[in-house]
Amino acid sequence: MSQFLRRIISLPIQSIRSFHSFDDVTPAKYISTHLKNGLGSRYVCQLQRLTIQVCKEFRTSYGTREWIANDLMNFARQHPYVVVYVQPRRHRAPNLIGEYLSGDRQWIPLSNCDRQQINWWVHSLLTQQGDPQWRLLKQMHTDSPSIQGIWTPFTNKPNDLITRTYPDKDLIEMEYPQMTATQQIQELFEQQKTNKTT
Amino acid sequence: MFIRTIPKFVPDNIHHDKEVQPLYNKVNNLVKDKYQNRLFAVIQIGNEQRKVTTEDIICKGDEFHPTIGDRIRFEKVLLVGSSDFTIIGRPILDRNFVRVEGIVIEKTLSQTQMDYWYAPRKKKVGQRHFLWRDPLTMIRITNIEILEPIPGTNQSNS
Amino acid sequence: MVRLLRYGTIFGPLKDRWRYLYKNDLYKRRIEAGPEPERFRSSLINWNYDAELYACTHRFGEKMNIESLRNAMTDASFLNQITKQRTEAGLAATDQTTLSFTHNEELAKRGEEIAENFLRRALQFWYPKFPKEGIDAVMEFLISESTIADISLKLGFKTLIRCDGPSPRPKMLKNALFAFIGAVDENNDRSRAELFVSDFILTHLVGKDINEIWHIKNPMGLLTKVLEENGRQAPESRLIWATGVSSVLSTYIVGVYSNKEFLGKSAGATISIAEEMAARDALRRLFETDEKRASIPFDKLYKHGLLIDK
Amino acid sequence: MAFNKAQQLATFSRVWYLFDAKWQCPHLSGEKIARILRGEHKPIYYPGESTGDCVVAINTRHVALRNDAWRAEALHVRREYAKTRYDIPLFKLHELDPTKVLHLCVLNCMPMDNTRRYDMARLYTFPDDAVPAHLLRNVCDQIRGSRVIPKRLDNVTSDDIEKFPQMFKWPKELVLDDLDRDKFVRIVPPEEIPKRQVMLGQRAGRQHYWFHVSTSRHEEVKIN
Repeated sequence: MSQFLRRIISLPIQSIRSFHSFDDVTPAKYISTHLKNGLGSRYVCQLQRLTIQVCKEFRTSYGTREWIANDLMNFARQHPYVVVYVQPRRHRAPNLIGEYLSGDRQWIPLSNCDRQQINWWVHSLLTQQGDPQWRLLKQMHTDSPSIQGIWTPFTNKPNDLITRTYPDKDLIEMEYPQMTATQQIQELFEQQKTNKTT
Repeated sequence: MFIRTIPKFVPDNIHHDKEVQPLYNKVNNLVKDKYQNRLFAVIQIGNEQRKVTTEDIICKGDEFHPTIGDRIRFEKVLLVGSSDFTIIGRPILDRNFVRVEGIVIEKTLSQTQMDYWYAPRKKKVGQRHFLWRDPLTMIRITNIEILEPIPGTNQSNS
Repeated sequence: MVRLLRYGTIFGPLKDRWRYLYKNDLYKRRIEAGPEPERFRSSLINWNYDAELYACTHRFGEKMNIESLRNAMTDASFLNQITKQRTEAGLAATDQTTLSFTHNEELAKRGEEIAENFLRRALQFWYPKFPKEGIDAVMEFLISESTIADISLKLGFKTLIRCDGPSPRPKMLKNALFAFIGAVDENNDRSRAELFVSDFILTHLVGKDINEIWHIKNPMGLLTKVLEENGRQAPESRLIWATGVSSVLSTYIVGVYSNKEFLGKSAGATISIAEEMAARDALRRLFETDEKRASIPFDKLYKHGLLIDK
Repeated sequence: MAFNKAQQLATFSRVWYLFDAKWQCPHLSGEKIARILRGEHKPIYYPGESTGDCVVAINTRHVALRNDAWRAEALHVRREYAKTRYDIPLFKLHELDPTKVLHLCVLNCMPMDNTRRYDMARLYTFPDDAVPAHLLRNVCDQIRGSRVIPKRLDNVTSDDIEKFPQMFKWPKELVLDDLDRDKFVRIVPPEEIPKRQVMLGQRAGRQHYWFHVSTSRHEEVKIN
């Protein structure tokens, strides 16, 4: 089954690791950020430290070793605000642990991942904010929902409604009444009159 | 059935200008008083339109090349307005006229979504699970400003 | 997800008796051991304090000496603890001259001064008509220990602070943040420190209404006072609209006018509430702090004319 | 959050409307009222939310049905057991409950969902002008009618009748003074009217009523 999944899905198997079981509903929230990040003159990367746990011998951490040998120095040079720890552990599966500024922690198993996938996961942790999986209730967040004023039932209504006593005779009739046959006859009659006089 | 008059289209441009120029001037004067009134805009991002003001976050649910900390300028601005006026583009506003900027603050994955298919067949043949997570990009709008008077008016350069 | 259970299978304590007993025992022992004690982050194996400090300087884009940052992150309680340990060990060198670092009290004072000064100037610059008491209230909110400690926590200072306990108290978090601002001022120039304040402390106002941070007790009284100062007539409130008057969900909309000039309006469940809220609305329109007012341009305050030193 | 609270109250407040049903078509006004009761006239309308307004309808006794509808149309009541269905013609229904016709017309315009009964609970119907004062105090707006109220002949003054343009003149022998009714019409006493019983035990149909349908009280009989 797992091999079948790998064939159809481009992301590595770890991507579908769900924090919550499928029997329960995933907890939901609105979009939020820590400390209104991105608003001032600078942006703060939320990933504080990255720990790569790796075995020097096992085949499962082959890709991880490759990544460390080839890409780690480059990564650390490009992102000096992230502290990277490499923690060799004998005969254990490789792991990636990200710790964030807000105190959250993300853990990703890297068994049997190749170099590209590991690079993808490291950058995925780098660009995240650190909070666990959520279902987003809305695709946007705003603090000022309306600038031109929120609609109320009395927008675009006449102002004298409070001064009237109900039932009011002026408000019973239609606003744009239909032309009745009687009125048409009367109009024709008046036209005839004016024609005769002229 | 209802008695209703539809205003006719008047090709007379001079008359139109006479009526509309004072309105343009009024809006231009409002715009000169920069940063006093909050502006909002309707921008197009990835085939969908979003109404944004400064400081709000929009979520783009697809692959998106910029990474965190990248500042983006949205060039497809359909509409910009404040509490007193609204300027609508036909269909988009000039890029020299209005500037809407954002910053990518987060690139994450959505919750794990599941598609389950079942057909009553033999063991394990008629079952298929599909599990996936969508990439999400959170963009914060940092700046909306009007750079110059409305194009096509007396006060504008063009 | 759902599996059919066969008849005849055994679950629970009757199947694999030894495993049941073993797991039960483990569970009981874990309960007996109690919750795991809080540990210093530095006690874990993946910890390099110098690297952390180096990363911290780059995180906020400030060029500063590592030693001054180390001083800024050192709390007074840490120093006390060290001297105490040394005296207990019988070492003579307990005074600060022999230690290579100091604590952050002085830097914190310096940072707090900068922050207070800048915040007051920025608020007065952007909301010129907002009265002084209001700005005081907003300042009090921004400088308060809970706010600053929260900011400090979210900036990741929790693990960097050196103090006597594994988790720093709010006071220590606050000191650390202000000390960081002081250190920025020490290493770079004043404007850089003020930019830091505007980026991380002033942005705490986003999504909050400053009219609500400053709670006015008698809005109608204040409105009359403000109008008198401006030489205008006293406010009078009028009922604009009401619906469902004798029902449970009644709504009144009351407007406030001065000499037939519109000041503000608001809705309320009763007339008195609506009137009070209308007065508040009129006040925020007069002070130009209402919803349609643009938010503070955090990165462009200097561009708009806020001077660095005054 | 005090300002938000006030804004919330203003946006979601229920407006009380008054509707004068005199000389209005209940079907047309039913459409109008149903929209308001469901809240579809508001921009904040969303199918799951209850955003409807309240409506007080007065003068429902004086609604005007189209053509022959008072006689020809009926309320078809299906009771659950066999051969127990019956029809109530609208004029009879109107006699029994003068608010029922408008009520049913509004109900007919509501979609068949769960909120239907809750929305209908916000409609207050009164047969006449007499409305409880506490309800009338709630009202803050009025729904305009969908039909022009006709002027009846007895309300028109004789001057206006004379002034009204005449297209042609009737021959004298064809003109009868219609207002002088007693000259031509005799009111038949009820004893003389033949009683017609509707058969029971038939299939429900339009002419199958559960009550005795008497013929009209007075028949127009030409004397000469």
